Amino acid sequence: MSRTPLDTVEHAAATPDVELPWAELGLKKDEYERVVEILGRRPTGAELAMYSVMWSEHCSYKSSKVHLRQFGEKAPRSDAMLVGIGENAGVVDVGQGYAVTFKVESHNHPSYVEPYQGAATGVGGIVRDIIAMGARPVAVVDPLRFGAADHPDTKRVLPGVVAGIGGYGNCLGLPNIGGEVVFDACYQGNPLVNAGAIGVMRHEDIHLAKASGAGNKVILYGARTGGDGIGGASILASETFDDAKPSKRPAVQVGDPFQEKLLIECTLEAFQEKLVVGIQDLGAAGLSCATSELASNGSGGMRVTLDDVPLRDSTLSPEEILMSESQERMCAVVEPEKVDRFLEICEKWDVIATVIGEVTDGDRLEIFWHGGKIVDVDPRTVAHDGPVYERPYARPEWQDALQADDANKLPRPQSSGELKDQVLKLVGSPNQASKQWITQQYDHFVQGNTVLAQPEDSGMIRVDEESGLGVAIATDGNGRYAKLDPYTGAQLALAEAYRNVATTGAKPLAVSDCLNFGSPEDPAVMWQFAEAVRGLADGCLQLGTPVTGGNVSLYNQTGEAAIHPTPVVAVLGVIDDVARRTPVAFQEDGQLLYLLGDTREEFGGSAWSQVVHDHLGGLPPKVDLERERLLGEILISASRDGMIDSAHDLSDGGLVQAVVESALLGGRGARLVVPDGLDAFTFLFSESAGRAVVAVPRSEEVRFNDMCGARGLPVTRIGVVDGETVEVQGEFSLSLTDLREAHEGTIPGLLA
Amino acid sequence: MARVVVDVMLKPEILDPQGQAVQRALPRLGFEGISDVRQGKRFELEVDGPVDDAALARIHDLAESFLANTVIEDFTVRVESEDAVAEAVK
Amino acid sequence: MARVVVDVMLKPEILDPQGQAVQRALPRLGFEGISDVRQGKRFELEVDGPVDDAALARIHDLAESFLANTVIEDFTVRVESEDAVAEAVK
Amino acid sequence: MTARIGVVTFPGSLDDRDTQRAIRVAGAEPVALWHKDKDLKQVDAVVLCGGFSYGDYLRAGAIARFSPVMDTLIDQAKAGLPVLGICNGFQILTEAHLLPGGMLGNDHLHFICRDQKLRVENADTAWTSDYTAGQEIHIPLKNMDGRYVADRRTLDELESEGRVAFRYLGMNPNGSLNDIAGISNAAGNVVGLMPHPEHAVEPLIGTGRTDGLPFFTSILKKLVNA
Ligand SMILES: Nc1ncnc2c1ncn2[C@@H]1O[C@H](COP(=O)(O)OP(=O)(O)O)[C@@H](O)[C@H]1O
Ligand SMILES: [Mg+2]
Repeated sequence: MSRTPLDTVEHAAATPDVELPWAELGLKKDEYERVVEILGRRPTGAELAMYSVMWSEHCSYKSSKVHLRQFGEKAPRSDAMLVGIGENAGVVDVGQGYAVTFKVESHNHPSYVEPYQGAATGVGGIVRDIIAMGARPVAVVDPLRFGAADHPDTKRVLPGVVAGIGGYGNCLGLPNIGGEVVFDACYQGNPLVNAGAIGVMRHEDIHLAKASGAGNKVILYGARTGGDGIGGASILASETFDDAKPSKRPAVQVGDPFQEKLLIECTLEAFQEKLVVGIQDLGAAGLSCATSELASNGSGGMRVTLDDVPLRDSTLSPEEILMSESQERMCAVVEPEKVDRFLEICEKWDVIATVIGEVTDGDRLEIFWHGGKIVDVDPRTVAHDGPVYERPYARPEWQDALQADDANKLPRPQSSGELKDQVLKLVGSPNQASKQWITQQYDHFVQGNTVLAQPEDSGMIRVDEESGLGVAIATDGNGRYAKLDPYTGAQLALAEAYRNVATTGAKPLAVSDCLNFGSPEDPAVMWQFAEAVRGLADGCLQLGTPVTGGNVSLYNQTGEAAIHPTPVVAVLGVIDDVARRTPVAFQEDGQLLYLLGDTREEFGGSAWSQVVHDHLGGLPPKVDLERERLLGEILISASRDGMIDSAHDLSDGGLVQAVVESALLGGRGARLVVPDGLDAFTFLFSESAGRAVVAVPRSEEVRFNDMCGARGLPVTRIGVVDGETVEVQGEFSLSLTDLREAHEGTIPGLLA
Repeated sequence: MARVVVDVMLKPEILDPQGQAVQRALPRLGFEGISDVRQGKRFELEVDGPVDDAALARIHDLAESFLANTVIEDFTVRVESEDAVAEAVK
Repeated sequence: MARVVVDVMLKPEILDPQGQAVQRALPRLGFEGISDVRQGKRFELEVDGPVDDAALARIHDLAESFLANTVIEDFTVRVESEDAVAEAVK
Repeated sequence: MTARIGVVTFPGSLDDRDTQRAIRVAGAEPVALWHKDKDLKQVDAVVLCGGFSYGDYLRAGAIARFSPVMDTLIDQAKAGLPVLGICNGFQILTEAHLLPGGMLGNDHLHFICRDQKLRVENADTAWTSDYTAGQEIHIPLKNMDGRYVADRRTLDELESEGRVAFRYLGMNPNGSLNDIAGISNAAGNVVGLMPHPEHAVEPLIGTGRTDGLPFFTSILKKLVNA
């Protein structure tokens, strides 16, 4: 879009009839007209670039905003919330003066185009969000979804994504402590690569993205700005893939984790010396986003000289510089007398830093290029006043038929032999199999504070070496459940993540989410989205865990076919002393196994129905959040008071899956007895929510039972830790060797 | 038997952190006068049978679909002359 | 400005799993008739000023002391001809 | 009296804080060293820690090897200063030719993170005297470029002189020749290994074992008794 003469504000005012490529930049006609109305003239090319990226679905949340408001409106009262939705990431008080920030984001489309770099830059982006809050990043998690495990393209996408997440996170020195790997044909052309990060800081170190104080300098630091990923986020995130239009696929960004590691260290050093007034990372929409958000959140205006931006490619136009999504850059607002020290720290870490502008006492964002003013806008109109859509939504007409196709009526195993075969098949199925081949490509140990990592129910990090204070995180989502009922599916995702945190002994505090859906222009998808948000907001209110932030990824769709609605929920918890954490592995022969919660015949969306019948239909398991809360309290008390030595939550795959995992991890088997009132099949495979299995030392049996009884939680003794087999009395016995082969052989067999 | 070489380099507009790291180290090693460094991959394929146009076309396909990701990388295919092979071995 | 290319390959006696992985994938991709694949690195250095013998000697030193680890790798240095540069750009 | 043990931070070092903690846990005093300073602050020993110095671009350890701090370190190591290279530190030591051979990408081409079983082959070095020869230990391993290679002659020399300090047991996680996990120089003051002893010094954390602590107590005893 280089033009002569330079398209300055003045020039734009004088040439109202010049046609701008607003449609190519993804704006709708009425949106363009809004811009003209706001400015009172046509925008300059640079202004158009800014509005178009900032008003994209990805940056403006225009389709989702009206629904997301519920997270604020229904937010439970929580003393833990220090910073809520709207900032780079939410911040939660975890006690002892510590605050924790965490968030999950998607990098789905880029990871399909270039799996390694797409996933790597996804990690890079979320980590910068965490640094921008003032925190030291301490861990990452990676909820992933791929197409069918045996599809040839999965063999291209998955290894690349995993190598990219590892390549970036490992190089940053961030332990990877959790995530998910799910295979389903619905994700074939739309893999989901979500990445989450956690950071820790002292309360007084919280930083916000705002530019205040006239005269303060705006410093851009980190990588030079190049032409990569121009329009990347906006176009990639707002268009469905269409093979007929490959030209629509813009360049993918390449990440430099080494540069980001330097960025972390020099930013933290600057924080430590209290040099920073406001700070913003450069992610989607690059400088357009950083400058407009900093300026609109601050008290004054901002003036930026684009000529001062260090470039990697000297031929870039000002519009391209504003839109560039070059990775590993940050923007800081620094008082004039502290600028020298800030630049010194950057130099110490070999990070390029340049003053590109300053905060003004006006209220405009003004950007200059070669002496001409090419942007003159009210920054709020760019950053916050984007379009808001009330997209039509409607429950799809196929929903009734889907729910009527009851999984509880599927043929069940007729003999003990068949039951046993199905157990082996289940634990060896790609979704239930061990993900070790993947997770061992991630560093779990770096930073020396990892208390729990894969394959524990939640990852746990020690925050304070003296007191043992720690935080835990789990991410969960089940697209099959959500497809059957998006409201319940979202609550089940929340319930599972909550349960996973509590199972390890940590108290759930707050929620982040990543909402992955198809096209919002499809009313059926929009209904799924609306229902899922409503479910999650209601659920968070009931559990007392506020949503602190999150991310929406729409257009995950190939042609007419949308992915399963896939709300991924991350729950953050706190534990006073990590020495009290509860692991999954069986610890000692002879310990008693108890099943907590109620087991019903619930097979809709279950792993069993998928693995044995390739079926998806009926209703997902019922949700009882009061029960989840009670279960959580019991698990936390039992851990604190040393009543249990291991615990594992029950989720997809049911009881047998959980017991097999605990057995294989501990290298000890179990003898199980089917409780009265249940048949073996339901006992083993049902996916009723609100349940966990715990191993209780004999000395604690009475105390533990009394506690459950007193609080009214159903508890059933189901067996004992023992031997080299998993045996279901009167039914079958499977050796740990055979189970291990089935459980651990599948993924390497498919991918190695 | 002939050797075909496929060179794969990041597209010029794409960040090359590896090349940059090398370049930034040069002054420390006492090297001046190198204004840019880019690092890529070199594949040496030993081809059975004649390297005719058909064979080269197939290797071109291979490079395009597998050895390079053309979203971010360019590649070139060339037959390595006997001389070059001899020199490289030296 | 001239371009000097340094190719770095693992010594022949050292296992090259990357090359092997490529080779093993070939039949799956429908490729026959490639008996060996080795993967190495290619450095493109843009040299300011003339690339005379002295300059090449210095780049040779650079390759030997830095770009390659001669305990495990061999290297070659060559000036890329104008043609080759043109071709690569194409 | 205690010993002062330096830990060098290069750009991209990751385990510097952990290594300092391990030194502290063992009872010695950690001293932070910076790659741009030639000054070793008169420490009694140095650990080159894990990480991706300079992003491990070019080759693991290749760029860090040319840091100012390494100029001094190479001289002093040759003069007898005890130096331990862990993972990236080991890679730097081979690039600096303080230890023979070289490090290449894992033969399976993936990063690998696991609790690795090792056998202590040489308990006579500055960093291994608190182990007994033949002892089997578990220490976390995490790397991309862990494959130790050297020519036949070098390998024979290492083996015959007892300079293979640690060997992988159970499984060779990267294709290292002779299952080598760590080696020492002829004098025994310079030791390098791929696994991370600093991640195995506290119960509860990491794998929950403390099999790595003897590295740090070995050197402490040696220095204090010297
Ligand atoms: N992509 C991944 N990255 C990191 N950890 C993972 C990943 N996928 C699965 N895990 C870990 O493997 C374990 C088992 O995963 P999953 O079966 O999904 O757990 P759950 O059913 O308890 O939620 C968990 O510890 C989980 O965090
Ligand atoms: Mg779980």
